[in-house]
Parts: sequence; C-alpha cells; structure tokens
Amino acid sequence: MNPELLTPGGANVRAVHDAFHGDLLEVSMGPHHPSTHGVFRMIVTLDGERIVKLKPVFGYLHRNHEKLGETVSYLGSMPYTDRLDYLSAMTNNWAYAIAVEKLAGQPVPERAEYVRVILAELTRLLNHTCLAGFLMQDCGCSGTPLMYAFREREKILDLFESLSGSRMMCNYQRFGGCRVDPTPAWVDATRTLVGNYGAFLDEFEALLTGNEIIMARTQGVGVLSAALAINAGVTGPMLRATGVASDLRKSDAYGVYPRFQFRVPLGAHGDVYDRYMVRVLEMRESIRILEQALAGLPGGPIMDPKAKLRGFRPKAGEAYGRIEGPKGEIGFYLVSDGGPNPLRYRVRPPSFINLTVLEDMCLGQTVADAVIILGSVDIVLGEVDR
Amino acid sequence: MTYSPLHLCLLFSSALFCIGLIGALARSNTILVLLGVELMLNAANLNFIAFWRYGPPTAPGTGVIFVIFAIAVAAAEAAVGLALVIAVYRHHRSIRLQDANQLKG
Amino acid sequence: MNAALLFATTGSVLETLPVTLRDLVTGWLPEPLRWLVNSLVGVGTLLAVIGLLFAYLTLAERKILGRIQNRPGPNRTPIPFINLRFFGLAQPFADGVKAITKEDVVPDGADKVLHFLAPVALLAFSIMTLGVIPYGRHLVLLEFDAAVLYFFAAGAATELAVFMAGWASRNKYSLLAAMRALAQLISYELPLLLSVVPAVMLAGSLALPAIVEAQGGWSYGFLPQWHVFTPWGFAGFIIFFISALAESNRSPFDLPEAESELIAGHLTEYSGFKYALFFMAEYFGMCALSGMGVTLFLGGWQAPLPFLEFIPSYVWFGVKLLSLLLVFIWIRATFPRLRMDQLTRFAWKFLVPLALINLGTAAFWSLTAGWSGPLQFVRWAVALALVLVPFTLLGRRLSAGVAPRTYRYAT
Amino acid sequence: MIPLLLIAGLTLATAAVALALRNLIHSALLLIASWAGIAAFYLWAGAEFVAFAQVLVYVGAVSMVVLFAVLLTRRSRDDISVAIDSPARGIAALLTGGAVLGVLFGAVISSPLGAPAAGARPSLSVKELGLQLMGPHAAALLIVGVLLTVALLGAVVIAAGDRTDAAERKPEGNP
Repeated sequence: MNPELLTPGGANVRAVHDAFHGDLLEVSMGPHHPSTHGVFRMIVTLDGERIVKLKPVFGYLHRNHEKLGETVSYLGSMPYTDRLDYLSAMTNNWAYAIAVEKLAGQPVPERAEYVRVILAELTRLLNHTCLAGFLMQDCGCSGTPLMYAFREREKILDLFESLSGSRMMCNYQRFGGCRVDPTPAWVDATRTLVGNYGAFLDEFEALLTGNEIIMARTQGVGVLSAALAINAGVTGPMLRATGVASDLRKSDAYGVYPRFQFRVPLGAHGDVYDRYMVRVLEMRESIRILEQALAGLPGGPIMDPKAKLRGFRPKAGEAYGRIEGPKGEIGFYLVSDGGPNPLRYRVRPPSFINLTVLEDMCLGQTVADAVIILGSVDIVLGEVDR
Repeated sequence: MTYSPLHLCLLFSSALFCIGLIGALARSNTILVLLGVELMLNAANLNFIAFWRYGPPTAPGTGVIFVIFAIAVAAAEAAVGLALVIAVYRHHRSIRLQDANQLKG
Repeated sequence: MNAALLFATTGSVLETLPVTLRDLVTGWLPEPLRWLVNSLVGVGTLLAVIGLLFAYLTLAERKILGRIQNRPGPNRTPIPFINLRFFGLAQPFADGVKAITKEDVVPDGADKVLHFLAPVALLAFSIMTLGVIPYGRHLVLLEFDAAVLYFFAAGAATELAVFMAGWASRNKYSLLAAMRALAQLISYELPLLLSVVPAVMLAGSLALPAIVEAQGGWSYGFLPQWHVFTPWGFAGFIIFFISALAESNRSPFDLPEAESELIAGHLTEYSGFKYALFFMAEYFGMCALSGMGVTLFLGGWQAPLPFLEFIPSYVWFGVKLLSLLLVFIWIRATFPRLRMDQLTRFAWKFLVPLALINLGTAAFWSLTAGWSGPLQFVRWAVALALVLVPFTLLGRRLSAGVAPRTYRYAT
Repeated sequence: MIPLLLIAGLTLATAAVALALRNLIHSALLLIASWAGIAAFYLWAGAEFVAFAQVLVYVGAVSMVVLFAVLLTRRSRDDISVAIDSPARGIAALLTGGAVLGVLFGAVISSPLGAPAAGARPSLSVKELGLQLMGPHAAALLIVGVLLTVALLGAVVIAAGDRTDAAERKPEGNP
C-alpha cells in the first residue's frame, strides 16, 4: 500500500474515493463492545480490515463533574474526584488536594507527604497492573493474564480498604494532610506487598513480555511520533514511550519526590509494545520509590493542625495543581472568589487528552490493532467523559 | 428398444449441461457465467463416470482418471477465472460482462 | 465375522466387548435387517459417547481454565432433588436446559433460511467426520478405502457453514468474521492436508485402519513405532496440530470469533439452541480432528508399551484423545491471538513450505527403511537435518523484526 | 434406479434454481449443493475417490473462491443481488439451450447403448488408482501439477498485482 495514503490527508482522499464506490465498511464499535473499556464508541471505516477513518464518540458517561464541583464546597468535591479515574482515586485526590493547598497556601506535614507518595505509587502499581492485564486481554489471551493482574490488584485494594474504608472510592486526602493515620500494622502489610511485587512482575514478564505473538502483535503497531504527542498534549507513559523525557515527579518535584532515587524509563518507537514496556519498567521504579518511602516514613501528625476543614474559604485567586498520575498529568484548575465553593473548577484529564491521538495511531492499521491501540492508551471512561 | 441406466445417466448429464449452458448465456454477471461453465464441465465429468460404470470395458480406471484430471484443471480454471473477475471488478467497478468489453483497463 | 472368531483372534474379552454386546443384542435378526440395526446401534453409541464427551469437555474446559486463572470455575450446580454439588458435575445439563429454553433471536433483515441452516449444516458435517475414525481395533463405523479423503471432504464443508452463519446474520461483525473465517480456513486447509500426506505415503493406503496397523510394533522391544517418534512424523504432527487448532477456530487462531475485536464474530447474532448447536459442532470438530491426529500420528488405538497391550484398544484411543483435547484447552488458556495478516503469513510462509519439505523427508525415510547398523544413524541424522534446518531458517525469517527491546532511562 | 433419479432430480433442480436466482450468495450456495449432488452420483456409481475429490475440490475449495469473489465484488455493502437481465437475452438463451437439450436427448434416446454386462461392476481401489496415475498417466500427472502451480501463481499475480496498481492510480482521479 502506498505509504502516503496512510497520512491523515491521504486517507481522507482515499476514504472519499472509496466511499463513492461503496467499497468501505463502516462498523460501529461500541458503546456496548467487549473491549472499549466502558461505554466508548469508535465509528470505524474499514477497507477490508484496514482502518481508513476512525471517529471516537464519547460522552456516554458524562456526569457533569465540573459544574458539580462549582456547586459544592471545596471539600465536597473530594469524593467526586474519586469517581473520575476510578482505578486511581488516590492520585486524583492528591492532585485536587494540591490545587486547593496552592490556592489556600496550606502547608502539609512531612508524614502526610510520605503517605501520599506511598499511596500514589501503590496506585501506579495498581493502574499499570490492571492495564497490562486488560491489554493482554485485548490481544486475545483468554483471561489468564487479566486474572493474574487482578489477583495482585486485589491485594493493593485490600490495603486501600483497610486504610480508608473503601476499596476504590477512597476519599482519603484532605487539604493539609490525610484523613486517617496509617497504623504500623498497615505499614508492615504494605512493606510485605511491596517486597513481593517484584516477584509477581517477574512472573508476569516471564509469561508475556518475551512472548513472540505479543511482540508480533504490538511491535510497530499504533506508532505515535514524539512531535505529534507533544503537539497533542499527550502526557504520562504514552509520551514517555515516544522517547520524550517528561515526568512531573522529576520536573515539578512536588511533594517529597526529590528525596527518592528513581529513574524514568523511556521508549524509542512509540508503539504499543513500548507503551506496555514503559509501564512495566515504571512499576519496577515504583517499587524502588515505595521501598525508600516506607523505610523513611517519619512520625508526626498526619494533618496540619492549623488546617481548616469546616467553613473553608480560600482567599480570592486561582491555582493549578498537577501531579504525575498513572495515566499522565492529572491537574485541577481552581478559581476562588473567596466563597465556600470554587468559582471555576476544571479538570485536566490525562486519558481524555491522550485519547485525542487515537485516530492518528489507528489509521492504516487493522481492526484488531485498533483494539489493542485503544487498550494501550489506558483510558477510564469516568475521566474521559467526566 | 430397452433403456439401460446408462441412458438415464446420459440424460442426467445432458440436462445438467444445458442448464449450465442456459445459465452461462442468459446471465451477464461474470461470476454466474463462470459457474455455468463449471456446471457444463461437471456434466462432462458425469459422462466419463457413467461410461466407466456402464460402458464397454476399457483399460482399468480410464474414466475415473480422466475425471480426476478434469477436476484438477477445473479447480485451476475456477481460481484463475475468479481472480480475473476480481481484477476486472477493480478496473471497471462492475462485473457485468458488457462493461468489460475493452482490452485496455 | 462372528463373536467367537473374534474372541479367538484377539484373545481378549474386553477387546471385543463392544462387538460382543452388539451381537448379543442384534444377533437374532435376519441378515439384511441386522446390518441396518447394527449400523444404527453403532451411530447411536457413537453419538451418545461423543455427546457425553462434549458435555463434560465444556465443563472440563471451564474448570481447567479456572484452575489456570486462579479461580474455581463452575462448582455450584447441584444434582436435582438430592442437592449434592459434586464439583458442579451437573453443570453441562443445566447449560443444556438453559440453551433450550432461551429465546431464539433472529435479527430483522437476516437471511432467515441460511441463518437457520448454518448451525444445522455445521453440526451435520462435523458428525459426518466422526464416522470414519477407528476408535478401537474393531470399532470403525464407516470403512472406506479413501477414508482420509472422506474425512477432509466432510471437514471442508464446515467452512461453508461458518460462512453461512457470518453472512446470513446481516451484521457487520459477522460479515467481517465470515471473511476472516474464509481466509483462515483456506489458508490452513493446505498445511493440514499436506501434513497428512506423509502418513498416507508410509502406510500406502488412505484407509485409516491400515494407517493404524502400519504404526504397530516396537523398535528395540519398547519404543512404539508411532509416526510421531520419527523426525518427519513429529514435524508432521506439529504442523497437523497447529492447522487443526486453526481449522477448529481455537485460540490462538480464534479470529473469526475474536471477542475483543468482533464481539463473537459469526456467532454474534446467534442465541439459544442454535448457539448451543454451534458450540457442539465446534467441540465435535475438535474431537474429530484430535481423533484424526491420534490415528495418523499417535498410533491410533495401539498401546504405548508391549506389556500394556492387555488394556483394550479403545481405552488407549480414549486416553490419547483426551490428552490431545487437554492440550487444546491448555493452549486456549495460554496464548494470545494472532492478527489476520500474521495468521495467513504463518500458514503460507511457514507451515506450507515446512509441510512440503516434510513430504520429502518422509519419502527419504520410507526409501531408507532397509538401512541398518551405522546407516541407521545416517538415516536419523539426515532426516533430522531435513526437518530442523528449514524449521530454523523459516522460523528466523518469520520472526524477523520482532525482538525483545532494551530501554533507556532519563535520570 | 431410485437413488439415481433422486440424485439427478435434486442436482438438476438446485442447479437450475441457482442460475435463475437474483441473490448471488444463494446462487453460490445452491450450486454447491448441486456439486454435492454430483459427488453423490459418483458415490452411487462406485467411484469413491472421485466423489470425495469432487467434494474436497468443489465444496471445499472452489466454493470458497466463488464466495470470496462474490463478497469482494459487491457493488454496495449489503446488496449482493443482481438485476435480472434483459428478457430478450434470456429467451435467446433458453431457445439455444432448449435446442441443444433436444438434440442431446434425441441422440441419447435413439442410440442403442445396450445393457451393461451383468456383474461387471468395475471397481478401482485407491491403490490401483495411484498405480495407474504414477504409471501410464505419469506424464499427464506432471503436466497437471505444473498447470496447477502456474494457475496458483497466475491467480495470485492477477488478483494481487492489480491491487497495488489500483492503489497507485487512485489519487489521480481525485482533486
């Protein structure tokens, strides 16, 4: 096939041409489709099995999240942020807490910063493990890797539950600290889990990373160029898989991250395999961070004693708080007019912005590739549709 | 005059041949024309088997071997013919015989 | 042949038990009628046994998949009235009741006749393939001179049924699946047939009992002379098995019903009993192909060791069949799915050339059957080289450009 | 005789209906039934090998190619029906076919073919067939092998070569 036809413009010319002859098949994948990771819909135009056009349709899970945030108090939005990316409630909480803390100039005690790092890295493990499982499911492994991934996920969710009382909707962070102080027993349990996680990753990788079919299915598929990724605002593992060194943990140095030794893995090809591998390698770095954080967990209060929860009214102003979530840069932009509610509340959802390059990655690939490319983007529809 | 099973077989095959012939002549869809021709070939094969079964004794298995070769050739013919149909369709966006009346594509 | 003669020739009551039982039941009938009743009894028994095998194969598949995936699998269905669970052994029957009582939905605008005909045709053809397999020394339903050809002729017709299902549903997923199914089945038909030819060549017959007989006996007194223990036989068996996986639409070649891409492919618009028929036909096809593999390469009903010959032949056949089916299930739990172009490339650029070369290997093997002493080693070395060298070269070409990668880090 | 009449009736009926239908897929499937009927005739006549070869080649392979061709040459997505052709053409074809049928029937009925020799039912085992093929007919076998290879390559070249050609030409036709 002529490569220049596969560029977006060429593909459109071709699509028009072929549509004239009625040669194309338009397939609506979703919203009820086994592998759209929720209620997402892709209107795919196929030439045989090749994709010549892909139109994503979303909004099936729209819940008015941003408007809702302007009608409730600052603290009232915290549980709602859990429901954005429901796989990584802890990082959503933290990003929102950072935004409000910036707005109000609220300091955070050291112990809380450490706990936040621990929870964020656990969330990263949880998210990447699940994603790897889902991706393998999309590749056609009939459930086995997914079940292995879910086994580990359960262990992390158990930790979250014993700490916050809820497995997925943790509602744990507060402005100026955390809601509950972790007990020594919880810290020990976390230490055990982190100690065993490397072995699980070894097992998972031994089963899948070197698998020839996985490599053949994912290498060179869904290539995203670094230039396009930067222009489209793609962040997180997807951007790093294209070879761009961008990690807010390094560049923003928020929280206590500068105290920890860790590396940022980078891909070179920007294909599905790189996205998968960058996530797996990131998990190994997360384990290192967790070990350091657990070893250095200081005592002291978990909440800033001067922090005000009831009747919280930050002075007028605006703030943007962001962290490196598992899926990319999750940010909250808040404008305050001095009242109990934010005047403007805006979310920067990483998976929504990462999803915008879906068509560019899918053109010229087959239907089967579209499924794993979507899987490798790592979306959660709660966050995409808000 | 008595009629043997051979008569019946031959009538069967000639009827099949004529159905194929009518199909090939009456339809203008290239695929159907090809299928009609295939039927005519099959009718000929029927004759070989009928004569092998009921006809005067010949060298062992002559009819059967003839049919085996005919089937092999017919398979090749079908493959090439349908490949041609697809090629014609790609050029003319039609598989009506009338539309493919030029030697240049 | 009467029961007494059989008894004398085999010297084993168990061996002839099925035949004896049948003759006890039908022996009093007059000759033309007896033949008819015997055939009917044979078909009935076969269908009952394979049907039961199907029922428990579905349960075994779910149980084994469950075990591999850290979950228990179905274990709740009790036996009615006595409320005993027995690891969920009543599950297949509950499934059957469910399938029958479920609503049969036919999409508006579907080709109703073809939509109905597809599962029926598929089941009919897959049952037909079961008829020629020798299940034991005396247990062959249909004895054809060209049994191998019959088997693949009936098997080839199943492709049509898959196409009919995909096309008649008037659903885009089904249509895509139908196209995929056609391409896949055509591609793998060729290596499947080519891998069988050496076994036919060595036996000098297309009749399956003769092929099984050709694998009798032991070299050095203990090593069974099954085809799979020769270089060409091993290669042929692997090619056969891979092609059989593809022909029966099993993972990793389950593209026509790839659930992550095409929902359920050609089965998307099927529900209720028609879906159950498809399911059944797929398992029957799997059993038939496994049975064929056992017959052609694994010595059929022959015992693996001389002193185990007292165990009746049909038991050995059953054991081998079940182990092959187990491998089918194991592979399903383990492998990811190929992409369409990779699937066809694998068939045309790897399996077909390998099968063709294997033909030459088998010819060499059969020509050098008389070699003994040190020449025996030469024979083995040449045959092994003929199998391994193309395998390595073709394999390297196939996986060119696919390799594990190393990653750099930003500090 | 009854099986033969049954087989002939079914074969002819499916063939006739197949060539008269508008729906190409139905045509192809009915024609496959017709080919299967011919295989049944071979089986009835005792030519086991040929019968299975007929099923394998026609029902298994040629049918697939036909269906592929039908699917690849559809004018629009769902429409595979073909317009009925001009009545004049149909009538002409019927007249020609009818004439040929009349001539053939007349010739067959009027020719004294004689009764078959009793008990001389010829049979040909697969082994004998193989020996025949590799012995007296070895040259023909080789030629057929070459023909099949050439046909396979030719089909691939015709179907695939045009595709790149078409892809290259496409942008020119559009602004």
